[in-house]
Amino acid sequence: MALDAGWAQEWLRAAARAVAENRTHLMELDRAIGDADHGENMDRGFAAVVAKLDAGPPPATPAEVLKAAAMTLMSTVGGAAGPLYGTALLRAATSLGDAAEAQPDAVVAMLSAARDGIVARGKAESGDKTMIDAWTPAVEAAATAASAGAGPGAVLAAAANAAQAGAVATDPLVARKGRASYLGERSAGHRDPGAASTALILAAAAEAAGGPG
Amino acid sequence: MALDAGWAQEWLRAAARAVAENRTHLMELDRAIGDADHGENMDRGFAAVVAKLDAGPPPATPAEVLKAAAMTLMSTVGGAAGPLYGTALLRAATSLGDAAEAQPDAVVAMLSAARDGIVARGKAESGDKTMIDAWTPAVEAAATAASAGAGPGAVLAAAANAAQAGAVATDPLVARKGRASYLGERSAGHRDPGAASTALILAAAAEAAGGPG
Amino acid sequence: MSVGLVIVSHSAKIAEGVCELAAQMAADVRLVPAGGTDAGGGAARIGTSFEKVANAITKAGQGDGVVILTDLGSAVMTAEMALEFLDEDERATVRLASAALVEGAVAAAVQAQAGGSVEDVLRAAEEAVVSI
Amino acid sequence: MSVGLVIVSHSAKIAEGVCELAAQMAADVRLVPAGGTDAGGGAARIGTSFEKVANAITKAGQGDGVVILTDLGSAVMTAEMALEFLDEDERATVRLASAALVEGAVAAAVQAQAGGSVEDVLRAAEEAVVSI
Ligand SMILES: Nc1ncnc2c1ncn2[C@@H]1O[C@H](COP(=O)(O)OP(=O)(O)O)[C@@H](O)[C@H]1O
Ligand SMILES: Nc1ncnc2c1ncn2[C@@H]1O[C@H](COP(=O)(O)OP(=O)(O)O)[C@@H](O)[C@H]1O
Ligand SMILES: [Mg+2]
Ligand SMILES: [Mg+2]
Ligand SMILES: [Mg+2]
Ligand SMILES: [Mg+2]
Repeated sequence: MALDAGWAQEWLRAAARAVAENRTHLMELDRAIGDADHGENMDRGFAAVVAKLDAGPPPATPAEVLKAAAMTLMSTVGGAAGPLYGTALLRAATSLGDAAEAQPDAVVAMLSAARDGIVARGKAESGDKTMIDAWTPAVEAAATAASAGAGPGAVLAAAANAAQAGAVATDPLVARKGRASYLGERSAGHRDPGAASTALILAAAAEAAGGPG
Repeated sequence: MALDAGWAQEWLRAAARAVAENRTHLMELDRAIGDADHGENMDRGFAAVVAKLDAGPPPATPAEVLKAAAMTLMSTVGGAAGPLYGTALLRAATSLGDAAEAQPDAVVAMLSAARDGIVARGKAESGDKTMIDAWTPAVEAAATAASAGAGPGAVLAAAANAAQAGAVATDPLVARKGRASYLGERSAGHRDPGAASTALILAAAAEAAGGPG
Repeated sequence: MSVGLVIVSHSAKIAEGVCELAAQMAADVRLVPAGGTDAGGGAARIGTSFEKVANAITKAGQGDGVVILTDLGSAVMTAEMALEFLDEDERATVRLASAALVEGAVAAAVQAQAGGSVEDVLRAAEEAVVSI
Repeated sequence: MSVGLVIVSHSAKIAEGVCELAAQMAADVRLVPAGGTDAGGGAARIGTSFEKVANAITKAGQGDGVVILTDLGSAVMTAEMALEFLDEDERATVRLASAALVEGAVAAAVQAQAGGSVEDVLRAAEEAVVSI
């Protein structure tokens, strides 16, 4: 499937489904090292995104879709994930520009812009046990896949797999940003909720692309 | 008049009247360099003291009167003056012990204990533009009067006069403690409300003693 | 006129309480709470809201500049996001303080009441000592 | 069991909001607000109350120690006064923090939730950085 406005819509709808299914799981992760609201925050935010998509006219470009989603997440999530994912999707939209569909290199650039937006907003570094620890391996895997000639679906699949591995790899880390940093050493031994939701969202992007192709 | 339990009661009743009459004035002073509530706080507190005196059995010693007043002020004033005057009167009561009436030296010791209690509670030094700048000259004037052989009424009158002069002398000072210290240099040119209320309270003590005698 | 303050907290109660407390010493200063998430009919939940913060900045501003104080880190991110959406002229008059929320707000409000510039008010917030 | 916290503020709203905010990360910690003056029938006024603070210390204590956080200076004086009225055994388990109220309370609550000692919780409050 071409990564056009239809794909972008389907990405966000799939993300909303994944977040809704994992609502309790994300809340449990956040209960261990945060304030237990990440699942609720994300579910509310993505449900609002879907409602916005349902209400609006069909958008012409993927950037339009992502921009609308960004504004909605910022206003509805309520936790740190709101400005972080909001910034990520805004930067992703800017990176896509007015292209009708995204080619592999544009996908890499979009993911990279999203990641850079999160860094700019939250000032976390790799290893701080945040969603960055899912995003950065995802960007790297996407770049590797694209330069090996993979198609856009395969680039997204590579990103999604790396994000999931990155999320798992946050388990032993000690948090240095966000609420979990209040726990110091006691944050080790738990998965970062934002890294886990990043893996879900990128898996949704790959799913919406219909798998490698 | 002997400085007995009856005097102590009359002191607090006279203080309540003076505070009520000067309620607006004290509020204006606090509006200029604080939060405008000193008159209201003191009026509420001393009205509660009078209600307590009216309700209770006649106390046997001045210390009993002052202790009850201290507890009432602490619970009802609501501002900094609550713990400060509360501590002052508690320490004054402790200094008087179970004496049925206070002789000139005991009056000096009582005032000095009250002043020391305020210093212990608020950690202000002379010149910080607080009620200490009324209390310290009052203690010194009382000591001078007592060692010159003055009677208890005259000792209190000397203290009251010095407290009033001390309050006036806070006008040019820059506040270094309490809310007025937020204003920095702009606190100069205004009288400290707590120093002004101290002058009223010590004048009431002298008035209750029936003047020099 | 004076610099306005925006008080961003995860809790609507904290934001309102801070404004009431600071108002005692700053009767003429615009103190605008932006606490909790959008109510959406019900009571505001714990969290921060981009829209509440953006609206509060506009309300506090009125041309004299605004200093924003925040509580926890995600409130800072929401506030920074809101700043990015201001037009350049308005953005130039707004500062985000790195300050203790309650203590900084009282000090900042006193400074604003005295007619301080946006930089003066920012400094008062950031230098506010704990428990004067 | 865990160390309890008392949140002393001039504003009842601030004290309650801080407890709600801190409770999010410390579900099992006793967080007791002591905000505003005695209501006396009506709404609590801005100020602090010796009785509210003294009662809150008892309620938060339950034998595991208590850390008190305060906002402005007169809240500190009210809290110190309340400490003086505790009996010696109870007094030995209570600490008064010199900390930023909101930020310190969240950090202290997290430390208490983790089972920290009264000294650990005090340190967490006092070291709390502004806006993690
Ligand atoms: N400064 C930051 N930089 C990057 N990610 C962050 C930062 N702060 C928090 N996060 C991410 O946000 C997630 C928590 O989101 P959420 O629960 O919605 O926010 P909150 O902590 O405000 O309740 C964390 O698991 C982490 O991945
Ligand atoms: N640390 C302190 N030491 C001595 N006196 C103080 C101190 N802080 C405040 N005061 C006195 O308290 C007075 C203000 O009382 P009040 O208005 O009741 O309290 P608040 O500032 O809490 O509203 C000041 O004018 C000053 O005299
Ligand atoms: Mg959370
Ligand atoms: Mg949250
Ligand atoms: Mg006052
Ligand atoms: Mg007051």
